[in-house]
Amino acid sequence: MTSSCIEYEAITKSYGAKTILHGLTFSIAANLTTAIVGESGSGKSTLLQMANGLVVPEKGQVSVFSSIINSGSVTAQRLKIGYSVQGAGLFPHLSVFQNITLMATLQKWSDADIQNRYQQLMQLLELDEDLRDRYPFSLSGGQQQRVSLCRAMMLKPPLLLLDEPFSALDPVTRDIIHAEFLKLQQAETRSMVLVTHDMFEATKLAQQIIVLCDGRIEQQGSVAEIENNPASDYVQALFRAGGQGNA
Amino acid sequence: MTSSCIEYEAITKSYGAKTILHGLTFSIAANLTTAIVGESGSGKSTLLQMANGLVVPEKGQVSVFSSIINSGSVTAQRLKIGYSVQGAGLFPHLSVFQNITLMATLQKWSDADIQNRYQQLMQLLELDEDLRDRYPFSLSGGQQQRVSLCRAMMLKPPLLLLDEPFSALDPVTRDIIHAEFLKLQQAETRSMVLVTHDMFEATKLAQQIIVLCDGRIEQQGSVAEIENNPASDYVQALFRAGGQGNA
Amino acid sequence: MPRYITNRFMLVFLLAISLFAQSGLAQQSENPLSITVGSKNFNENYLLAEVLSQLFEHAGYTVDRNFGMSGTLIIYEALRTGEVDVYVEYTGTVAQVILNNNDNPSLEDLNAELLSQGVEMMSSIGFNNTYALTLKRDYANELGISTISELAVQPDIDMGFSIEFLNRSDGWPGLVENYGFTQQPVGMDHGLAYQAIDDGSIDVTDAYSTDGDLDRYGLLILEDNLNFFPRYFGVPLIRSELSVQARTIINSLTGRIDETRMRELNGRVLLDGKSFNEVAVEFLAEEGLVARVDNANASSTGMSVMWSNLWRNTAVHLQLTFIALSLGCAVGLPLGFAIYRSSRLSRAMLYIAGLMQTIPSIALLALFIPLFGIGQTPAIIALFLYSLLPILRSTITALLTIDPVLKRVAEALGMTRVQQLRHVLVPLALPNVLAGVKTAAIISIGTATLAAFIGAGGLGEPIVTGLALNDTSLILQGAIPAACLAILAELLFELLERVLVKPHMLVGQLPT
Amino acid sequence: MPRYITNRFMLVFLLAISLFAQSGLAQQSENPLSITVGSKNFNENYLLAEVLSQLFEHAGYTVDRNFGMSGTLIIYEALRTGEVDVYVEYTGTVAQVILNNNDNPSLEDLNAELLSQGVEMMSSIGFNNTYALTLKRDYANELGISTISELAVQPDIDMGFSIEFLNRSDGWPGLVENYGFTQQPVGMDHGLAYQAIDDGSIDVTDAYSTDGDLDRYGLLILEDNLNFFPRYFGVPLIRSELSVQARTIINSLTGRIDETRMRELNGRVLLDGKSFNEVAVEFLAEEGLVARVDNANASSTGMSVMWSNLWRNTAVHLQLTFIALSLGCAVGLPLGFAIYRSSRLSRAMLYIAGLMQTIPSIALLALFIPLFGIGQTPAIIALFLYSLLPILRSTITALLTIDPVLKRVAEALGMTRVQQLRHVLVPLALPNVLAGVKTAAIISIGTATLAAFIGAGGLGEPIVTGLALNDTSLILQGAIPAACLAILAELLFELLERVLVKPHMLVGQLPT
Ligand SMILES: Nc1ncnc2c1ncn2[C@@H]1O[C@H](COP(=O)(O)OP(=O)(O)OP(=O)(O)O)[C@@H](O)[C@H]1O
Ligand SMILES: Nc1ncnc2c1ncn2[C@@H]1O[C@H](COP(=O)(O)OP(=O)(O)OP(=O)(O)O)[C@@H](O)[C@H]1O
Ligand SMILES: [Mg+2]
Ligand SMILES: [Mg+2]
Repeated sequence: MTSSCIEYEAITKSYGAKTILHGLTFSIAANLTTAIVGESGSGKSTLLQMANGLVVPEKGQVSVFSSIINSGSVTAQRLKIGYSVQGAGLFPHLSVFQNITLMATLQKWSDADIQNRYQQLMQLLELDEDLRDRYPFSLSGGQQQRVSLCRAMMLKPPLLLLDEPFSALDPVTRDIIHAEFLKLQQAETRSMVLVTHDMFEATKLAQQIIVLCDGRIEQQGSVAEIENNPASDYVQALFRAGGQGNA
Repeated sequence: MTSSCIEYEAITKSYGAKTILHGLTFSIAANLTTAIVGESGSGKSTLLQMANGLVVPEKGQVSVFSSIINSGSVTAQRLKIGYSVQGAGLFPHLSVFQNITLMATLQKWSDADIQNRYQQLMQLLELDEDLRDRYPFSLSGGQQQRVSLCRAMMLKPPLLLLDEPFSALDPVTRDIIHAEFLKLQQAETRSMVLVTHDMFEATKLAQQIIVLCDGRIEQQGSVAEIENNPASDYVQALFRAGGQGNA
Repeated sequence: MPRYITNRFMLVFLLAISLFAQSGLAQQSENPLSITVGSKNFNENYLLAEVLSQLFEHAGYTVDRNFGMSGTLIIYEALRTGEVDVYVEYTGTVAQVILNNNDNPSLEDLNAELLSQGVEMMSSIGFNNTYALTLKRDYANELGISTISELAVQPDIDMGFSIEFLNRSDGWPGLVENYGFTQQPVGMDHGLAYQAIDDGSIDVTDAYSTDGDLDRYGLLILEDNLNFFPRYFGVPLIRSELSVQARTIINSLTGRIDETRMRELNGRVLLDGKSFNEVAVEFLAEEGLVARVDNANASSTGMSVMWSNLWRNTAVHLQLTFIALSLGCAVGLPLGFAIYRSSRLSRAMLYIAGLMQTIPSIALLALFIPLFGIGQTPAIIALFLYSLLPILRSTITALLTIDPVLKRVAEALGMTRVQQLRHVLVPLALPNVLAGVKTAAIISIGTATLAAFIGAGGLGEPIVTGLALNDTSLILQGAIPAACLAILAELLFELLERVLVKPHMLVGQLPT
Repeated sequence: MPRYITNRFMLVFLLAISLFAQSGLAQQSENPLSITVGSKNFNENYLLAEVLSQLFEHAGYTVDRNFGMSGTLIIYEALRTGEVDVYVEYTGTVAQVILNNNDNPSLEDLNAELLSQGVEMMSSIGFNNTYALTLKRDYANELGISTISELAVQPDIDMGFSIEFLNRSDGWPGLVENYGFTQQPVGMDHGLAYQAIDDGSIDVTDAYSTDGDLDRYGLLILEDNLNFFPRYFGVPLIRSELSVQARTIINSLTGRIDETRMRELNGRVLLDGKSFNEVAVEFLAEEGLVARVDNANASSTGMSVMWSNLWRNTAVHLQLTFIALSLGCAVGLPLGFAIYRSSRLSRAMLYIAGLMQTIPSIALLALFIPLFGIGQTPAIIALFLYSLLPILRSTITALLTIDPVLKRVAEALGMTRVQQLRHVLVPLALPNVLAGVKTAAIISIGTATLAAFIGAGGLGEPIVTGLALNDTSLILQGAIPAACLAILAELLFELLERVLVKPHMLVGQLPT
């Protein structure tokens, strides 16, 4: 197997009496795209946020690129981990351009580099030139989501954590972006974790799939493995639901 | 044709120099579900918000149930229009129960009625009993979205405006809720406008579809009409995209 | 759980208040061998009254301490009408203030006049508490001077006097006339003058000759070699029907305390922070008037008058600020809610509130007299006006910064304006609104001292009196309760916030 | 566009400031026939000086107006050293304050003494400006009294006197001695006493006999039938080398203004709001001393001293508040940012800041003298401490109420703590933080008057002096610029907010 970029070791998390994650141990392969799918409220976002230290596991530990995530060094590590939060989370006081390029400016990128990367991302995500100086409140839902994605990718991080990044996009735009993403993935090799509810998207963009159910891993494997040998009824239902299964 | 519940007459809207909606005239059939689909940023949310007066058209006027939406009477009209905003928009200081039932309390519903309706909605949307006293910050994305939907439906409004209400739901849950929704639609006849990016969802829940592109109506008609006679390449692309077309 | 905590807090709080209230009620008692001792409201007089009281107690009397009366006329009236049996007065004051029908009365005339009012003057306790000029002992030695005449010819002396001293004819003008001073003094607050002299900013200032502060700062009193300053000897005034036994007890103090001793005794209170009771016990033991015994059980009643004053002032202060703040909220909050949507109206209102904030309080009070007379009403209205700015501004800003998406949703749900306010805008703005109200509350407590200017009482009364008399203990009797009220207000607002604002709405440390 | 507006605002603002600054620079000029007229800093003296000045101007003199000097010693020193050629003094003051080597000098001795200092006293202008007892004319008629003796035997009279009058031996104590008063007066601020009398709260108060306020309130001065009050006749003091021509001009005022006339002239300034210049022109015309002509061109220079005082005081005031507020921000903002995450630390700090808010300013200043001496430093530090609470509290609350999702995102992006603050927390908290800073600024401007207590100057100087002299015009010379500063501060902060906060972050009316 390939080397891993994130290792979850015996991760447990609960809120009050309710346990959300039950001692999960698994790893995410490096240089591949892994899709995490599963029920709403099953802990997908929580798992993602443990990889960049926003959520601290109750028991167990998470390592990214072989170093353990802990509060001491996490700020530096985060620069290598792009993250787009579920629901955009843009800074309301910053323009689209400022939202996307803030971290690059803070990292003292040259103006030219910043402009180039910004242009590249805006094109990649099918965003209009004239959004540049607009503020988040004036963007449509899908535009906000894409700007958030640009922000996550700005620093060309070797690891991308994307929490339902395309959920607010229409199918046509989504298709175009999927194609671009696949191209990009070949150009800039990187690891990517993608939380999604679109099984078609999962199978198209990802090489590995993790199915989460009720705070446990239902199945983990390559796309083909999972599509061909669903480990449980739930996994099968997932692929059948939403019409895709009709194919 | 059936009677209409919303009438848009020569609606124009622009921000600065950019025109978002170009003089649209169309109506939404009463007692049916109409899906609005189309490109991200094409003006779907804007159209929806004109129906409850959150956005005022620059030219033209909108009537709901034959009365014109204007600032004078709009508060009373809104009680008959359920609205779930794109991205949930829950009140952070209120619990799940309070968020959902606030308006019913203000309308002086009896406690029993409130409890019944609340239970019914929570079941309908597959939400756990134990969310009742939790606050929005502690909900997952999909949970928040469903609570917002409950809030919109609480008063049993004759018209529902839903802006991408299921986008953060996993396919299995979504399937279950779709089925429940169809059942409910037969029990409580009501008009519903559904903005969605899931073409399968559109064809399954709606009887009428409106395709929006670049601030103009690309095509409007019954599901069968549109699926069978797409008026343009764009409409065709919509149905092809995202894997559904592969069917 | 939070409700439980809240209730417990409330309980403890109410208990504390009721205890405090009870401690203010002085217990009265009747007894055949009983006497009422009065005092004026400054340290020295408190102390002497306590000494007298203890002497009586050791002789088996039940003593009713009626301490801290403000103003010569009030305490003298109390003596004349029998509400007080004895207190310590000053000879200059007896002649000038009390017996006003005689220009420069002989001692005999004076006594006759007093007797006609049922009052007698006993022999002097010994000290003369009058004006004095004072400077650092070291500096006096350096200059080699010990009298005022010698000071008058020193060219390079910086003098700072209290405004009163500068203006009284028995103060600076008289000194200039009698001693021929040519230096030009600066006017400054008396309390500050001691600090200034200690600091070297000035060299000489005026003082009372028995001031306990003198020793603290190592100050020398210059001899009034031309006998310019009038004499204020301390003498007990008694009701003439007092028994021989009582007179004998009082006379045991005759000539016992000279200026140095009085200064030193005052200093024990002022500097060593001892209670009047303690110092009185020490003094009586030192003088051999009473064996130093049963210290403990005599202690608490001595202060009861001070406590009841303190409690009354605090209650008035609390009432003033509470009413003013309530008014401030009752006007500021609705006004803020009504106008925050219009930036023009908001600005206009904030300008007006800001202007009122800059009107000097005396001028504001002056404006109010024709409208509201004197007393608590104008004080409350002034405090109310001063509280408007912080409340109004924080309300407006807090409402403006609420997430517009939530404002929009509230509208979309079909809430009326009032419902939007009540259920969405107010709760979301509350933390920042409360911040303004809290600031207004603390500022009100701090500035409610101005009520004393216009006869409304409150903790400003001891503070203003204390500043006038340079009596630190009096100042503290106002300042410490004010500080306690401030803490109490903070605690109450914390409680309120805990009840009204969910903890997750105030996120310091991010939850993980 | 907003930047353009900003720049224009700035331009207008700077222009206004520089104009204001220039108007403060009095133009000096030299001339063979020239004279310098001085005045003390209260209305009557200003007015008489202006009358003298205009008389001289009409005789062809170039007049240098050196008005508004504070304190007898200062202006007399200016006369002695030739910086002033003439000013109007009061006889009582000449004897008491200026010439201090003689107990009750004869006029001859007095003149000889003055001459030895190069000064001469001219004949009296006519009026005697001394203490007086006053009550409503109607009420006096009702009681049928017109002398102090008749007042002394009225039993039901409520009297309120200024604290100074109550304590001066030529005030209440002397009255009691001489007239045998038995009533018990209350002490109150002199300015407030007029209002109180008008209002009916009191019946009698003390006044100066030429006070312009007397006519306003319809007050009658009771005849001092025992001649108790000392005499303070207005007399010009001149340098003895003044020419005969100049003396003749000055003497044209001899005996021309009695108390009634003086009161009426003072009233024109005080009540009718006329300028000293206008009233002087009117007076000279009425007396036939000068034809009423060329009014306009004499006007502006007369006020130049007042303007320069006003400008200096405003500048000092601005400096005090600006430095104090900057310190408040420099400490309060970082402190707030540092501690907001810990609710325990936040509370502790807010308690401390709240306590400081309740310390009476005089007491706070007293604490500072050993540390910082007197002058501007302690005033600034006190203002700084008073500004801490609003700044600190609004900072902490504003930071706590920021949307936690955004805080989380800022962390997730890999920002350091400082970067989070700079780019996310500060901008999002800014509107509510600014609300606190604005409130602190306005309060600072209002309370900076306390600087006058400790010799630091500022607009408190005319206010405090005005309150002491009951000179409304002086009070206004402090209060109006303070109000202007408050408006200016609001405008500046609005500018700042416009530059720092995007308009969409402050949503009043929802955009549609
Ligand atoms: N205040 C504004 N200023 C400028 N443009 C605006 C403003 N508000 C909305 N827009 C633009 O209007 C267009 C329509 O927005 P709308 O939210 O209706 O799109 P939508 O069809 O709902 O898109 P999505 O599917 O992404 O939610 C978008 O291009 C958006 O950028
Ligand atoms: N502070 C909290 N207190 C209690 N429960 C919490 C809290 N935060 C999260 N949870 C619960 O943890 C579970 C996992 O949340 P998470 O956001 O990881 O779900 P998810 O898989 O991302 O769901 P979705 O697909 O709806 O976004 C949810 O059931 C949520 O209700
Ligand atoms: Mg999630
Ligand atoms: Mg939308």
